[in-house]
Amino acid sequence: MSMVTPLGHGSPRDSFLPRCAEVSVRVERNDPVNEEYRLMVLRAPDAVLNCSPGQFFQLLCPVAGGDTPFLRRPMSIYGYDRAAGLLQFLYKVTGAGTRGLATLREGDMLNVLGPLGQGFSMPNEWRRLMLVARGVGLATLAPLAKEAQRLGRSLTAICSARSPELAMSVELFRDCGAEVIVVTDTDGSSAPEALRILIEDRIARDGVDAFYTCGSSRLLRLLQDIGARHGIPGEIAMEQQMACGLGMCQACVRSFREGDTIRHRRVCREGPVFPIAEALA
Amino acid sequence: MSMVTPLGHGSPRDSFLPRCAEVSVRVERNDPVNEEYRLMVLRAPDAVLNCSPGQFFQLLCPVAGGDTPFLRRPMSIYGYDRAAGLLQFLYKVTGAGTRGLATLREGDMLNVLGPLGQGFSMPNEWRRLMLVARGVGLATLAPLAKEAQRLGRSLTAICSARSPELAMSVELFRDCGAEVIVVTDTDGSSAPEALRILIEDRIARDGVDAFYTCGSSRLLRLLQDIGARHGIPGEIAMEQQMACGLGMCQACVRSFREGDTIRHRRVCREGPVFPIAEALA
Amino acid sequence: MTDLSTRIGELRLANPIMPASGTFTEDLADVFDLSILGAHVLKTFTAEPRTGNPTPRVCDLASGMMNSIGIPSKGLDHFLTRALPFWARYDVPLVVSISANSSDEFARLAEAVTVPGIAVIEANISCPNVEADGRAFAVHADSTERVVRGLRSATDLPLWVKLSPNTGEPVEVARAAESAGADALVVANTVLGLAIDVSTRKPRLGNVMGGVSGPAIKPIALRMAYQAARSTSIPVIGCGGIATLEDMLEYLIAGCAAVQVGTATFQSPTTMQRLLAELEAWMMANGIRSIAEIIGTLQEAGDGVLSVDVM
Amino acid sequence: MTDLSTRIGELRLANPIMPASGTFTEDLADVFDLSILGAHVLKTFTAEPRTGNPTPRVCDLASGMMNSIGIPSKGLDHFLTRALPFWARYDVPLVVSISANSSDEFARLAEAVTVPGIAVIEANISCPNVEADGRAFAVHADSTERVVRGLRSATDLPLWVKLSPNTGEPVEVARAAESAGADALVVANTVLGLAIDVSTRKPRLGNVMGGVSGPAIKPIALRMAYQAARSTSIPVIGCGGIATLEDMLEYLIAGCAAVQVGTATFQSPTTMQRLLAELEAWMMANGIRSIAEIIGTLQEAGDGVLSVDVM
Ligand SMILES: Cc1cc2nc3c(=O)[nH]c(=O)nc-3n(C[C@H](O)[C@H](O)[C@H](O)COP(=O)(O)OP(=O)(O)OC[C@H]3O[C@@H](n4cnc5c(N)ncnc54)[C@H](O)[C@@H]3O)c2cc1C
Ligand SMILES: Cc1cc2nc3c(=O)[nH]c(=O)nc-3n(C[C@H](O)[C@H](O)[C@H](O)COP(=O)(O)OP(=O)(O)OC[C@H]3O[C@@H](n4cnc5c(N)ncnc54)[C@H](O)[C@@H]3O)c2cc1C
Ligand SMILES: Cc1cc2nc3c(=O)[nH]c(=O)nc-3n(C[C@H](O)[C@H](O)[C@H](O)COP(=O)(O)O)c2cc1C
Ligand SMILES: Cc1cc2nc3c(=O)[nH]c(=O)nc-3n(C[C@H](O)[C@H](O)[C@H](O)COP(=O)(O)O)c2cc1C
Ligand code: FES
Ligand code: FES
Repeated sequence: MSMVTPLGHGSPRDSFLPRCAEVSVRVERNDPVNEEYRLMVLRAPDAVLNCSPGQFFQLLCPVAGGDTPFLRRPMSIYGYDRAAGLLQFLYKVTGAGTRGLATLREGDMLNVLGPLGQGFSMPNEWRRLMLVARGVGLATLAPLAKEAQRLGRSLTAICSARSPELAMSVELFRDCGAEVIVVTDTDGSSAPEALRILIEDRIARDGVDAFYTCGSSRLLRLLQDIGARHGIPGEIAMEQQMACGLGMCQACVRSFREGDTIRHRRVCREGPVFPIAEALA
Repeated sequence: MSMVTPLGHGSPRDSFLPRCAEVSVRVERNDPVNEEYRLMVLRAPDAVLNCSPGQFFQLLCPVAGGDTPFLRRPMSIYGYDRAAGLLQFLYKVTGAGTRGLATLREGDMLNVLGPLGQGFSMPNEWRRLMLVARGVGLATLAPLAKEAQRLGRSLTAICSARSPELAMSVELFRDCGAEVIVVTDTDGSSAPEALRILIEDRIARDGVDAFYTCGSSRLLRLLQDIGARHGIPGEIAMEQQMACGLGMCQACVRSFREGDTIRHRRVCREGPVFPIAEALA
Repeated sequence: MTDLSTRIGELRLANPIMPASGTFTEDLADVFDLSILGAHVLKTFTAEPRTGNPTPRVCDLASGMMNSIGIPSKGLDHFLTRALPFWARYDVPLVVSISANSSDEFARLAEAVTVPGIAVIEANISCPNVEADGRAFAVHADSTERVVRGLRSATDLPLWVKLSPNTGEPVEVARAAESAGADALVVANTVLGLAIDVSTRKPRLGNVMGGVSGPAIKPIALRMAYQAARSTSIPVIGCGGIATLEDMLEYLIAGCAAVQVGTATFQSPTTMQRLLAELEAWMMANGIRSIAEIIGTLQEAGDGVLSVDVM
Repeated sequence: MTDLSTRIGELRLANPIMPASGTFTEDLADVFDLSILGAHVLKTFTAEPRTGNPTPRVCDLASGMMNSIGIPSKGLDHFLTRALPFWARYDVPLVVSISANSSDEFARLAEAVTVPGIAVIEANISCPNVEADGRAFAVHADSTERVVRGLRSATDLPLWVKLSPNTGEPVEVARAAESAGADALVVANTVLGLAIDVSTRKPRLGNVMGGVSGPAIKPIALRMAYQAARSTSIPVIGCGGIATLEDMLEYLIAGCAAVQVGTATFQSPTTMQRLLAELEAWMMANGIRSIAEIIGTLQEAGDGVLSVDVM
């Protein structure tokens, strides 16, 4: 049931060292970045900072104001800095858990478990990278842009949003040396057909070695199709309801194409990053 | 099943006007008064300030730090001031509920339900009053001392405590013009036999028309005995586990002597104040 | 116009909100006007006087409470001469809850309370405290069938049968009550539990075991109400852990025609008053004109993500 | 010297703390050293591969969670050739949990797993998701008796039988399992529940109903563990809502010889490690030298305040 891709996915058991930890960490900042999203900065110990882009944490959201979140909530790592001892999450306030998170103030403590899951891979032959994402997906891909810069890869980031002012992480991508293209619903440039033209154009002009994306089935289907046509591989970070986040409960399974068969894989363990070609939308 | 005493007890249903309310009130103060007790001052609306001494409130204690108190907690009214719009409780931190109360700070809100139950009576012929209590019982009797002063009765307050510095509300009783006698475990003066001598001595010297006490079965038995000997009536405020506090659930029943039979009465509704002679220790 | 009324068989209630037996007395009139309720459901009583269980009778749980009140009862005479006249002042259907130790006693008591002023008899065949180890009529289909048949022949008042979650055959029990002549089912009573004070090593309740109620049991009682609604064609009145508008809507969507509110009233005595206002506001905000547009509207499950026919 | 060991029949465990089936895999080794546990209890598996239930498979509750994972299983062969060798590296008794749709299948599977490396067979006769409407062998005494008898004749390994709280006859079921040859009882599995998303009017779980676990069910499972311990003479292993030292002590005091921890591990994967340290510290602080001084030491109920023989 394991699958082999350049880095990480479904690695045999013995490659898993005890490498995640449950720790209570101090909130340094927890501020709105726009109407819907907040950025949380935590002072974290080294034990949980051996992260790679695409991994996530399980946050034990506080009980607050009538909300009683019970299970932990999964959140992609938005940023990590081992030297500075900092860990960042960018999140959207949607329900009981994230409402609880939003009540935290500087100095409060938050219990986090991580880092979890398999992150993105970036094999040597992937030199020209293209990232296409929307909404919270841009949070998940942010540390990937830093990694691309560190490894000297070229990166084009297509950031999709309802309107230009809601496009997130644009500055962060630019700071990582990426070329940023903002597409929006307002001017129709985020529509699949418009995106297809944009991407095909880039492939023709500069070449693309690999795609990275997140969540949305619409984007997944588009990239699967373009990838198949041009033989371009890629990876997607997926979401699913979770209980344990560690691989024990099998709550988070999704279906994947594996040759001729379809198999279930755990988003928390084999993922959350999977080959675009194998994911089922 | 109803019983008739000068004021209040077991009054027929029609004398109950809609008179208690559930309100969210602002915490003005919530400070330790000694190692074990805290004084909470609340800014309360007129709707809940038509109180009488001996009545209580049901407090919806906040969920805090892993404690999840579910049922409300009963607390005697320590003080009320309709003109100033203030309500006070004096409480001992013992378990989940009171630990939650202790976390409240100025400006926080607390949901309270009250005033509840039947308070103390003070018929005209009760001129020379004697109050005997210990620990938190002194909190319950505090507003009674004010009432005695208002009605021009003479009051002797015997305050029992482990040691002199733990005797509570002594100043408050003095301010109400009461003669205060502190008896303690340290010097043996709080022992039943010592108390008996003290009380008998007062009866002989100045006369006592009525006793008031709280909680402790040891004090109850002593006062029942002295009261029977000398024909002195009196009242006791009792405690019992509660759920509703309004008379609906029958959680809070205790047994009472009623002529030749023994009957159950609800501490929250027929009480918490009962005739000393009828209470079963 | 928002119509909050709901029908339970022949009976039309002004709204679907009523108290649960044992959590409601005239004392609540101290807090709000009881005439706003859909029905008045009284504490279970027995023909003969009873004292109930030793104290402590209640304890706190993480998300609810447990009680072993038992059924202290002042008996039939007291009920007819003292309690009944009080409730006559309200123009709200009066539901009396009765209990007994045998089918015959049950039937005799039902007959005795078939008197003017009573709109419905609710048979509490499920109280887990009374019988040994929490067993009750409502545990098995056959004992349910027998007791309900006896009740049915003893009264022509509408007969609501209150079921217990402490059964392994909830569907069979619901069907047995229906076929024996129940006009509606009340689902459910408390779940049998135990809590221990580890410092004293004593049970937290005087009666050792007791009935769990409140939010902790909501998913359990809701499941059972759904099973009953789906497997019978008589109205189901949902009960168990209802404290919020969402809780109430879950029961209605699952198929209940009305709800009973118990423990929540202890935490907040104004709960039913608030729920009524919130229900009306929610219906108006969502353009829903009648309760019938909510009852039994559960949609198909699934998020369509997982194909389960593969490995 | 504090002795944390406990005996389950012939088997001595180093301590009374073990995971609950379905909430534990080798993945937990990422967090702490699994060799500290009293036993390793694996996820239930079936002889044939199965996929489990549609998503969503879990949801949050006020004080716990609900799951309808089902029993996705890679089958017997995968278990024997892939899973078993992994666990051999630990010197901790291995408990395999099995399930099947009939008594015969159950017995055949028990026979097939009677192999070196396996210390105990835990028969999950109680999983509420698999059978229609949550019914399972463990609902009735007769079906329990039949399936356990078959299992008993198929294996000479110690046989633990895991019971369900979704029964109206917990005592009869426990006795039936004992008389049919169970060496110990695991009490209990999840409680069948339902939760609805009122905005979409859909069930929160893909399988509609699911099993409630966590603190919400603790009083229910504890009650049942107490009933089982008191009515049989085989060891009972308590399970349901254990998250704190006090929770664990309640089960031991009620008569359990060991405990299983499930849902709490999801909230905090270090729970079992912490409980072990806390238990030892508590025993030392209270001068308790062995677990036997805790097991089954429930005291008489009552606060002596209320005389119940009067009105
Ligand atoms: C691997 C992974 C990474 C994620 N990264 C981010 C991120 O960086 N920023 C961000 O804002 N969100 C992210 N999400 C989504 C985030 O987990 C949910 O928004 C959050 O759990 C919602 O919880 P809630 O209680 O506020 O909302 P509710 O809707 O009340 O949640 C109810 C339940 O559904 C679950 N749930 C709801 N939405 C999702 C979802 N999209 N995926 C999985 N479970 C969900 C919750 O965990 C909870 O158990 C990620 C999800 C996954 C699986
Ligand atoms: C009418 C009345 C008036 C009271 N007035 C005061 C007061 O003025 N100041 C004060 O400090 N205490 C007073 N008490 C006692 C107070 O209610 C308890 O100390 C408090 O409920 C303890 O709650 P907890 O969660 O902190 O403790 P826990 O011990 O954890 O409580 C567990 C449960 O037991 C109940 N309980 C515990 N002790 C008592 C008790 N003595 N009486 C009734 N129920 C109890 C709690 O309400 C709760 O449901 C009064 C009690 C009654 C009945
Ligand atoms: C203190 C108390 C007393 C109860 N007494 C009765 C009773 O006499 N008869 C009855 O049918 N149910 C009784 N019940 C059960 C409730 O009517 C209701 O079925 C149960 O509490 C679940 O609803 P809830 O979670 O809203 O409380 C009682 C419940 C409580 C908490
Ligand atoms: C996600 C999940 C999966 C479970 N799978 C199984 C299982 O496969 N076999 C089984 O016997 N019990 C299973 N259970 C039940 C647990 O073993 C345990 O009996 C129950 O959850 C109560 O304990 P808890 O409250 O500590 O979780 C499962 C529980 C959960 C939450
Ligand atoms: S969340 Fe438990 S296996 Fe993935
Ligand atoms: S606490 Fe409910 S009747 Fe007294």
